[in-house]
Amino acid sequence: MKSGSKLEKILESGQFAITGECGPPQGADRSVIERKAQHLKGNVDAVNVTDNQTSIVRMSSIATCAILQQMGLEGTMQMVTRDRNRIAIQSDIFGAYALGIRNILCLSGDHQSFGNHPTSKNVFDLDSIQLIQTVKQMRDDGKVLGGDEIKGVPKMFIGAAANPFADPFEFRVVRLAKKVAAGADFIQTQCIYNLEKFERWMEMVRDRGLHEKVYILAGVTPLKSVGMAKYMKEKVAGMDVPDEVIDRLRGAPKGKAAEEGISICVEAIQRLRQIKGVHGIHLMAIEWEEMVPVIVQKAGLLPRPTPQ
Amino acid sequence: MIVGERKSLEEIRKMINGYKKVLVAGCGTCVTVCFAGGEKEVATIASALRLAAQKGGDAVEISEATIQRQCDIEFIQELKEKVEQADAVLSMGCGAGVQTIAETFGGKPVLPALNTRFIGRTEEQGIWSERCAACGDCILHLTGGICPIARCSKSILNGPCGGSKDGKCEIKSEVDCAWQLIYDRLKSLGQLDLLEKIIPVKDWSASRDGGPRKQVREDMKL
Amino acid sequence: MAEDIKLGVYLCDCGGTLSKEIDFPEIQSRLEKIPDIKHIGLAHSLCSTGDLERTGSEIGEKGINRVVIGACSPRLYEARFMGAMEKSGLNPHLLSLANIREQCAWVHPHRSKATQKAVKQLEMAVKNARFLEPIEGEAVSVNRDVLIIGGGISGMEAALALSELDHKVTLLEREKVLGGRLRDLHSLYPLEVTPEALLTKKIEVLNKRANIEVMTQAELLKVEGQLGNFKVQIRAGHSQITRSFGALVVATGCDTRFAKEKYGLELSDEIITPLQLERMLKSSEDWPKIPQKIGFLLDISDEFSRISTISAFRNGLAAKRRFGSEVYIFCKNLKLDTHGMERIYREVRNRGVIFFKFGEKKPEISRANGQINVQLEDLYLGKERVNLSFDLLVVDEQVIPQKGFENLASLLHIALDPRSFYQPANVHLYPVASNRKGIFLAGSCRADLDFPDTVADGRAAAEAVHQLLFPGEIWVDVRKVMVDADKCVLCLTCIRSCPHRAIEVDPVKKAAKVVDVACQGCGICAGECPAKAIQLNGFTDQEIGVQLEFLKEAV
Amino acid sequence: MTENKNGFSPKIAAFCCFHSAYQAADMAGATRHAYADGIYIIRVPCAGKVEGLHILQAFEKGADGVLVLACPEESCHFISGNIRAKKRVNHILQVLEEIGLEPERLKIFNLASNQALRFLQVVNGMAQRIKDLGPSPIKAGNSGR
Repeated sequence: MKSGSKLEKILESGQFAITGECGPPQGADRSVIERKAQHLKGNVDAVNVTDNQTSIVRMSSIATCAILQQMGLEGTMQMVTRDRNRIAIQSDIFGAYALGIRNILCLSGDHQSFGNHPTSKNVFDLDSIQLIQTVKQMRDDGKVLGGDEIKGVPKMFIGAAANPFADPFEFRVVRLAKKVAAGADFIQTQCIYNLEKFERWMEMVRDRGLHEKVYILAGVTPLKSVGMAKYMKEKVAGMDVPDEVIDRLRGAPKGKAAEEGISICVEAIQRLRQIKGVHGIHLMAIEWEEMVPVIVQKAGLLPRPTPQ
Repeated sequence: MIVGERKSLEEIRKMINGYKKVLVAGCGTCVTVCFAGGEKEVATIASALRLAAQKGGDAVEISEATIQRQCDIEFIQELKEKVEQADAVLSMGCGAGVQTIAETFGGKPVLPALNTRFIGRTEEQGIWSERCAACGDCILHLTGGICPIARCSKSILNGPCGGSKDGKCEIKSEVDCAWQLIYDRLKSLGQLDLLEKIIPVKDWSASRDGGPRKQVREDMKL
Repeated sequence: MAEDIKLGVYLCDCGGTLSKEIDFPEIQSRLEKIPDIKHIGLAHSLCSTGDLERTGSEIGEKGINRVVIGACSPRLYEARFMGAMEKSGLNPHLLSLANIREQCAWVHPHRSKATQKAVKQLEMAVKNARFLEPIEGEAVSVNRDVLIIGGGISGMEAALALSELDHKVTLLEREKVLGGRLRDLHSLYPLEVTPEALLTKKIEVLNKRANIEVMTQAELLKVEGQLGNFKVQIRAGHSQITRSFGALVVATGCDTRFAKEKYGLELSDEIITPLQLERMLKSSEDWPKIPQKIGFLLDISDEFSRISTISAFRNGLAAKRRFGSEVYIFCKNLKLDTHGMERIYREVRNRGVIFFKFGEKKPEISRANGQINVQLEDLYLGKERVNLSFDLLVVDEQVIPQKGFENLASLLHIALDPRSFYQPANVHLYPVASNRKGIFLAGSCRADLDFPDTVADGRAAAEAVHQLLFPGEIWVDVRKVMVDADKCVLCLTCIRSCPHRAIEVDPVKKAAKVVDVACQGCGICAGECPAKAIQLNGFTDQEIGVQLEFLKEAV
Repeated sequence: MTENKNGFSPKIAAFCCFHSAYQAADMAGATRHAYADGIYIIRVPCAGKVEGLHILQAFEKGADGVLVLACPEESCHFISGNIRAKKRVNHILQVLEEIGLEPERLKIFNLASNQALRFLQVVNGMAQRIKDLGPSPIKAGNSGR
């Protein structure tokens, strides 16, 4: 065991994992988190907490994870390198570990030009791969980047992201391999709508034997409407939403598009489960947490295991 | 070269407000090449300032002078007489030029007419783009001669990130993804193996993050 | 200027006619107040030989060193006035001219206003004259050898003509053999001669000329220099050579292309291009199937093409003669604007070729039982649809620039027109000149020309080259454009923006250098230079500034 | 002619390409077509020679309006001079806006050497527009130079 987190235990035991996602509020109101957590509790094994996603200022990921821990859920702290230099990053990891957080997802983060502070200065002292290396060095060597010994080593279960749909496609698996080499224990992918392309990517992953070195959790997001699907296709960087998916939503009877979206999602999960090397699902029900129990139920993934 | 861009006339007028005699000082090096602060731009902005002043009924006297390089004190000395006659100097040089004039003529206010933007190249007549971030620790040999620090929006050293699509950056569709360029270039060089290695955490102390930089060549000192 | 300025002002009342509109005594009295003016003369026709001679000798006698003329538009007699000055021993560029006829007398009906403006203009001309500096001329010797790029009929004609005019000619051809597109044609009807016989004869003559060198399988690698001395790198076969030429003629011809996207169908055995038909008619072999009915479609691939039209006429007649086929031509607007086309058109009609004219709606083409059906609404037959089937349908082609045109244009720095043909300096007046002095265009590389025009173009280009090079030297104004090397920062703006490619980097001075022989004096470089390092003589900042002075003092 | 009741007769500097507009102006004269006497023709070899700076200087010296008259598009005597002129005029229009001068005071037109009537339309139209606009707010000769 590297960290002993619940997520690590489930994956280690070979069971199919589900992680959820919780976007913190744009303010200090903890009830928002508590409400979202109600829908996730018992339905997912760990909950990712985003770190000022799309560069919009929100409650910190660490604090939100701590609140989730208090409620009996396991958090996965997302950390982007956009806003902190290596000093702040390592300091936050110490703090997070002390608060009981055991999973971290290492990201570079969306550019600040997308958010509500486009005039801010970015940091990017490290990139995501270097962040993985840093967390691993802290855990395995017990040293900070600068080389000093750590007193009270943070043993994190290290996650990284992968986007099979970004370009250049043939390099995506190489970059995954770099993340694995840097020390990633698990991977969460970008939302998958183009399953054929994802399958091709997984084939390349297996060719390199990466599926045996890292746990891959396939990302899924239920679509609420045609509008949302089109937005994801056109506006969200690195997203691949095939026209068939949009047509299917469009073809749904009036008022039933959301239902169709759930069906698409459940079918995707079932298909993803069949792919060799997929160890779990990362279910991102963006501002639609109440549907998580339904999706998990329909996908036949209940009840969730409770490792000791 | 250093690429600069003229500030708006409004901003410049606010800066010179209150001064009766203003010397517009051009620089004959980088900013001449990028049409921001050469002799013609100096004459143009001087004329525009006079017109604006006349229109507003202000009395301001504008003089002009362009020197070879504003970052060398010997050239700046050529301005001495005109500077003495002026109440303020509006420099059309880069930030280095503005400061060298200010350091040379202690008692005279020196105002920047340009925004100094980047170290870049002429892509084609009328188009300049950033190429170097002056990080002080060049790694272009690892990245096919394309700088990820200056040209990747996130300056990441192990790219491309998940926002690279069709060769473009996620922040703007007209911005090339530097890492796609690096990938293509290394592919054509047969050096894709370079991308299998992780570029380690960068030593930023050589860059501006290490504090103001200074370079000394002992043998060249007189 | 060390010498004192002595101004001579000459006014002309245009045979007395301008006196009604302008008060010349008033002008004279106003000008008399200006110091430096040594002489004011009033002539009735300054353009006449008598007045000119008188003026010329006066300039000499009185030691006048700056001349101001108030007369008609400089477009008329400026050159003549300059000639008179030169004769009198004064540099002709020390002339400042006020256009008091076209710009004052003739356009401002109030005599006082016209007079006032004339005074103003003359005052400015006087001020301007003080700044004038002589521009010296210089004879630049030029190489009389000529390089012709493209060994089609146009290039061959140019080569032959130049050879007759005693120029050494190098004829460059990309293919293995000379002849270009002419090799594909089976007839030049109504000309008697066959393309084959014509080519054989021309090539024979070419080969006999000692001053023509033909290089086949050759290509241009690099071109440097200017009119009179182009340094050219050529690859011919496996060898690479560098030569000098005084002028270049581009005669690379054109290409054609079946516009599949406009037709919406594929070519086949029954649907062929004019070029395919030419080749078929050229072969003496038996045709697999005698075409009983042939249709020609025009104006679909290209609405401007003469080439497809003449080819339909020629080959329609040929098919009639050879197979007795029925021939139909479908067109939108026939264009008969080349030599002899009207006559052939009448002949085609008399021989029973049937024309249909369609409008905006294109004919519909379909296949059935090995036949091609054409359906259309004829503009003259009204709504009833014409429905015909053919054994053979000949589609028209679009005329497009020759392969490699972009490369050649960038090697030579010559401009392209909107259709990507090489752009003549003036389509009507000087169609064989390019934007660069010493580089000429001939034949269908500049427009879609039919055979006779192509031949004529080759000769016209040869004449133009000869006119330029035959004296072996060219008289050019030196330092018409002045570069201040100290100010030049070598930003390359002038070099990039000169439409005539007349500016180079001076490797010694490390500054821009204007090649006088190539410069056409437009002043775009001076307009662009961000360092104000370039001034155009006659239009310097100072001189423009003086002209703007008139604005200060209210008219 | 172009004077209004206040006696305002606009002063307009017309930079005329010697290969097009200058000839058109000559032709207007030859056909005895009158135009406003405040139109002052400045001969340039090519509209591409007209610098933005010269346009501003014309305003400094008291022009109420400035015209740049170039060869027709795609038919410039010097290939690209008219295009360069247009781009420069557009740039100077931005500067005029920054200064606060009405953009109507600066115009570029393309005309051929034989278009005498177009020349007249252009200059008379300009004179009328400037008359409606009133005198330039810049006082001539008030320059700080």
